[in-house]
Amino acid sequence: MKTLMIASAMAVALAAGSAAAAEKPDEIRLGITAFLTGPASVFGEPAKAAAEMMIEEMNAEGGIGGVPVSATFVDEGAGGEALLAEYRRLVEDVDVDAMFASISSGNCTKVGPLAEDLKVLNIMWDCGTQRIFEENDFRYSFRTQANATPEMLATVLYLLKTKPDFKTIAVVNQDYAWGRDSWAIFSTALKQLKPDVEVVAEFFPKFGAPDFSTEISRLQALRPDVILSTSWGGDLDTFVRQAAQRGLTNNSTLVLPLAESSLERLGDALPEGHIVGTRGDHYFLHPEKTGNEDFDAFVAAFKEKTGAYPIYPVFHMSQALAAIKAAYEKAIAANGGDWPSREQVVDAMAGLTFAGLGRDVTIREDNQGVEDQLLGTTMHSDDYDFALLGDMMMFDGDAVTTPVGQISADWLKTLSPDFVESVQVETFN
Amino acid sequence: MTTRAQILRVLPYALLLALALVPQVYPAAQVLLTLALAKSLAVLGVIVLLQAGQVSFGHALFFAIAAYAAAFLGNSMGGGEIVLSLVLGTVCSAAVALVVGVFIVRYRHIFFGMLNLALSMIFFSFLEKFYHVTGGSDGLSVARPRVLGMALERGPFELVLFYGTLGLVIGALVLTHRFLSSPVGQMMRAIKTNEVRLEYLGVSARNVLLAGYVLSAALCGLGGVLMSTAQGIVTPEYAWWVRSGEFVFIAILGGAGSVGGAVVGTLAYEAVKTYAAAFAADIWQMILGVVLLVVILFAPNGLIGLFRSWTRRIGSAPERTGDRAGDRVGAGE
Amino acid sequence: MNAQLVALAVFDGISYAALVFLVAVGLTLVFGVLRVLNVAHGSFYALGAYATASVGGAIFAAGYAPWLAFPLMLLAAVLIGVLVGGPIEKFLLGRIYELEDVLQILVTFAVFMILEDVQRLIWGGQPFFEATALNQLGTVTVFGITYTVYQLIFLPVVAIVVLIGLRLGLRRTLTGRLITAVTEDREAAVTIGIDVERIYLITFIIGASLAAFGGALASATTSVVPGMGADMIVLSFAVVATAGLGQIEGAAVTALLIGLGRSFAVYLWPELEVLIPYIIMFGVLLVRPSGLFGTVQARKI
Amino acid sequence: MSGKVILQARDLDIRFGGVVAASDINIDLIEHQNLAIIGPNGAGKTTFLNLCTGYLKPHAGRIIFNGEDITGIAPRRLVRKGVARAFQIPQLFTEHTVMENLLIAAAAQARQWAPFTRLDRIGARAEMEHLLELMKCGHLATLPVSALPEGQRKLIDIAVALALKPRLLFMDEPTSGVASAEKFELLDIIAGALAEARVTAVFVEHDMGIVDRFADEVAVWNRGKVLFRGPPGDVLKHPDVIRDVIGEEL
Repeated sequence: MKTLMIASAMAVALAAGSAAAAEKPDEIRLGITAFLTGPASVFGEPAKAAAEMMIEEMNAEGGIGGVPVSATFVDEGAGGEALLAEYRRLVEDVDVDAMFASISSGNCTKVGPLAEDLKVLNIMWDCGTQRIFEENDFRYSFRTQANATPEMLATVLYLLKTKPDFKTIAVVNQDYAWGRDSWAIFSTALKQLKPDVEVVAEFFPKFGAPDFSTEISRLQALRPDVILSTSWGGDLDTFVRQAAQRGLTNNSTLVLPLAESSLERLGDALPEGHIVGTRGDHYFLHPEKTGNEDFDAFVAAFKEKTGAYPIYPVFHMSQALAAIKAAYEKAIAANGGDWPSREQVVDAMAGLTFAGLGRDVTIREDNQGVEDQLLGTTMHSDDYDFALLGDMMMFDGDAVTTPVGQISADWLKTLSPDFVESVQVETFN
Repeated sequence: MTTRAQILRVLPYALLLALALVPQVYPAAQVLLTLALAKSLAVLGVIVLLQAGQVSFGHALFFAIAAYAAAFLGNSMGGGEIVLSLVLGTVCSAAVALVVGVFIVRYRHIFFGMLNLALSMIFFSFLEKFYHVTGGSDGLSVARPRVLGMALERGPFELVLFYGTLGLVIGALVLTHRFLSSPVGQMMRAIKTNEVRLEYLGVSARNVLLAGYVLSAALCGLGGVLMSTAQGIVTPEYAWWVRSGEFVFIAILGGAGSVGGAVVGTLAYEAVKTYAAAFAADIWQMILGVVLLVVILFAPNGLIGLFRSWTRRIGSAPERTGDRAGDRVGAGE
Repeated sequence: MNAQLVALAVFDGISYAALVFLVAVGLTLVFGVLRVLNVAHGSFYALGAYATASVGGAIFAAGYAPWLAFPLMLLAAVLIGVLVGGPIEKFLLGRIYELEDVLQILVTFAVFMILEDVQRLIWGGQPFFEATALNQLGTVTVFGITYTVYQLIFLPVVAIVVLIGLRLGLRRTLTGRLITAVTEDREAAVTIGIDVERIYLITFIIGASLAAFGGALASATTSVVPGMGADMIVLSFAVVATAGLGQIEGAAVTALLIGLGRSFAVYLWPELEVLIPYIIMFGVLLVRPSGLFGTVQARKI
Repeated sequence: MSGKVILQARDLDIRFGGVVAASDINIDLIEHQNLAIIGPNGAGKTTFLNLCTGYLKPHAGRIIFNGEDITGIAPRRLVRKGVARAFQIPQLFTEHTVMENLLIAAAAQARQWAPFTRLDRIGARAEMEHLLELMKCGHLATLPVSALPEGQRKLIDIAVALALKPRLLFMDEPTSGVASAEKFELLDIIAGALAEARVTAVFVEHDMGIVDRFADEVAVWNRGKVLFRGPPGDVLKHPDVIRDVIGEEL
């Protein structure tokens, strides 16, 4: 009788196993798209270097569920068609297990429907447009970091908490979707949370503009209290330097939500007292993570390898890798220790919580990651020859992220000035 | 009938047959080929103008106009109908070409090229600036249209799109070839060598060039609609000058002397670019640059020209004069 | 818009125009003589900027005197012109003068693509910034607005010096006169025994050096990034076409028009800023189909 | 002077900078009387052709063709009225064959764009073959123009002009660039073709022998003015002409 029960239990287990368990592969193949050429290679290059380091480390520790990981990189700089063609090739020919795509929001928009068609797990590892999951219902795509709405909203909150009395603001953003969208979110939120602020100038110099002299002259004449710029890379560097050279930074407070990625390059050109964002809690001197052995070791190794400290795309990459590892482990556990099918891995992404180099991130039911937001004000220190963040504040991701099923533009319009005090915030010094 | 003439006669059909078999033999390349074929239509448009010795650095304009027109149409009809999109997109491009062409065909060479570039850049800026309407740099997504009233799943749709594109490319090649061999086509080629004589024949070089300009824009437009339908998205990058440069690049690579150069050039270009981007992601631009240099320095008539001189050699000496049409880098085979 | 703002817009416009002129004049000079529209001109601009920024960064970090920034720019420009421009003309362009215009342009386009990757392989994707030269000259306050002396005074002065220098050089020196002769009538120049190949080489080196010099000067005010050459070449093409092919004074006037148009646009209608060069080009070519200073070349019949 | 006046030039005036290229030119061209224009270099002969064929617009004066004022009308439109031109430097489509050059001209004459008919299948083909035979160039039909020597190009240039079926044909030095021994033969061919096409010809010429033999009338140009006009026998013997024009030619 007992043997019979065991036998039938085994038979059931075997049947279930053969239905659900996939054969354990030799390796888990990833396809990673990033800008390796063009202006945005300021993000792609560090991210690629980080991915290589982290995958190497992951494999040294046994890979994911005992299976080593390999990655193929695709240059987003080669243009939309080349990216889509290569994406298809990787999925259909190379048979990758998951894609990480991409840095550009435009490319994420292009790749999202394709991933659905190809039925491949697609981790939107860096792009920021809030529209992706507000306007689409994807099964295969997930974002393992925040999006533009929490990033901008947290910036507005930080500004209002640290500089509550400002009266005028101007904006100098790059003339493309991110520059336009980020300003739309920022200004909508600002209008709700502090209705009396006057917008005195809106500039959208073209992407890659080499010279902001005229804009700076005009800003000097207008003397706004605050100047917002969500620019990044060479554009941000140029703007900040030209502004500093001409003393604009003495009269106006710069608010630079992406400047964490430019701090080291800018050196002492970025004076003290300006607001810097990190697109999440991405900072090589993370107030909670410094002192952590792994974190410090990685930062040192990254500096050693690339000559620079890690910036936010590195953190984003760490989150994407952490997510896929966590998803596989969760799927293996759910599968009774057997190797999961790809669909099971996709299932496992739902509600997943994981941590890269920063704090925990959780995937919501709309596949959007919820991530806390760290901002600070520049200060100079003797230990580094570039500006660091002081007066840091960490905003709770849940509070600043658009609720599931709502459109950011509409949700922001429901906010009122008392929202500023309602958001949970931790301060660090 | 020499070996050479036989090869020349058979090869285009062999190539088309090989293309037609791709979905069965190597399905992974099907979508890539659809994109390449769509692009080859735009290259064909550039080749039309090259017959008149004029090079446009802004033909992506017409590629983008048609693609956006089709996207707006499709989105306003909840997907729309592919045939309608193709017609509307192509007509829009041709209509815009007719209007701006009246001004543009007064100019030649660098001025012609630069004014086209300027137009495309103005349109590009317009697409980026009016982001409420155009979606800015993220572009517009293009819903999968119905095919003759039928809503298809991805697989069948892509197959239909592939064969549809292939059919349109063949049709466009035949039509363009006939146009270029016709009196007006030959007058256009005469613009390249002697506009004074053309005027002294009582022909308005501007009107002839305008006809070619509208045709080339229509071809670009057709390509643009197919490309955006295959990709499911249209972005301002469709109008970006680099894309216009790419069309010219491919035309020269394939061989501007012949309509077939558009297809051969695009296939070769996409192959090089795809593999360069895949296996040498850091230096794909350099590889393309070197390929272009080699082609221009050693095969200025492009791949088609290279192929012809190759068949000439293996086709041996006899019957030189009997097959003049094949000898000349004419309006195509 | 009051008088003060007009003055400010003029200052900004002139400073920008100076830089545009320096790059475009090299392109137009090369076109006038070689009849090749050189897309790789943008690469020389970028190379000049990269060379100045990276070498400058290294030597100032090593403690050398900051005033060296100025001779460094000249040196970088000349070296790029001779070491990069020279071989390109000698071994590549020299072989294609018989080809059609389209093929010539594409050859330079290929060179441009290759040089883009070369830059990235050498300098990577991270922006460079080296403002020692600019910081040396300090700032000046006009109407309550702070300007850098470098942009407000130094760049325009350099542009004027280059303009006058080219003018005098082409009229007064033997090489200059030979260059002028080849510009005006290549066939006649060959008939009277001018070594046209040598003139081509010299002109190309001068043109490339001017582009690199523009890049070197720009490196003090802007981030040196991948892709900076592409933007500059499109703008320079617009200047050259608007000015009239091979027209040096035309390039100066056009650069000024574009500079002023752009800065006024920023004050009056910022959305129009990007389109200014093209609007000016359309306006000019509508009235003068061969450009501001260009002449119609009639066919001999 | 008898016969119908086909073209009248009245008080034509044009100058380039300080150079007077045409000054107060008054001349009538008579249908079916071939006129030779002679004169020293820089006399304004080609300028006169340029004015009559619309390449230049006179600063003053009028040109009447067949009773219609054609002053300043573009070449393109003049051609359609029946004025054709052959050039001192042959103006041909060098990337086309000889026959293609003629067919393009024929298509232009018929105003036939026919975007989907092959050029070599248009109706005028037989006619063009005949014209080419008439010009003794039948054997050249399939050769690219760029492969022809100058003399043959001149013939083709004239053939192209004749393909337009003009009433009046201007020829700018049809025999220049041709060895002296061949000039008469060349002109014989041209004259034959002109006669068959019943075209009135005006030609600029430097060779007095040619003028003497082929022209019905001669007009002498100097410094932008018409000095003399009359039958070759009279004009070529005039002492002023011998001194100023023929002397210089020798």
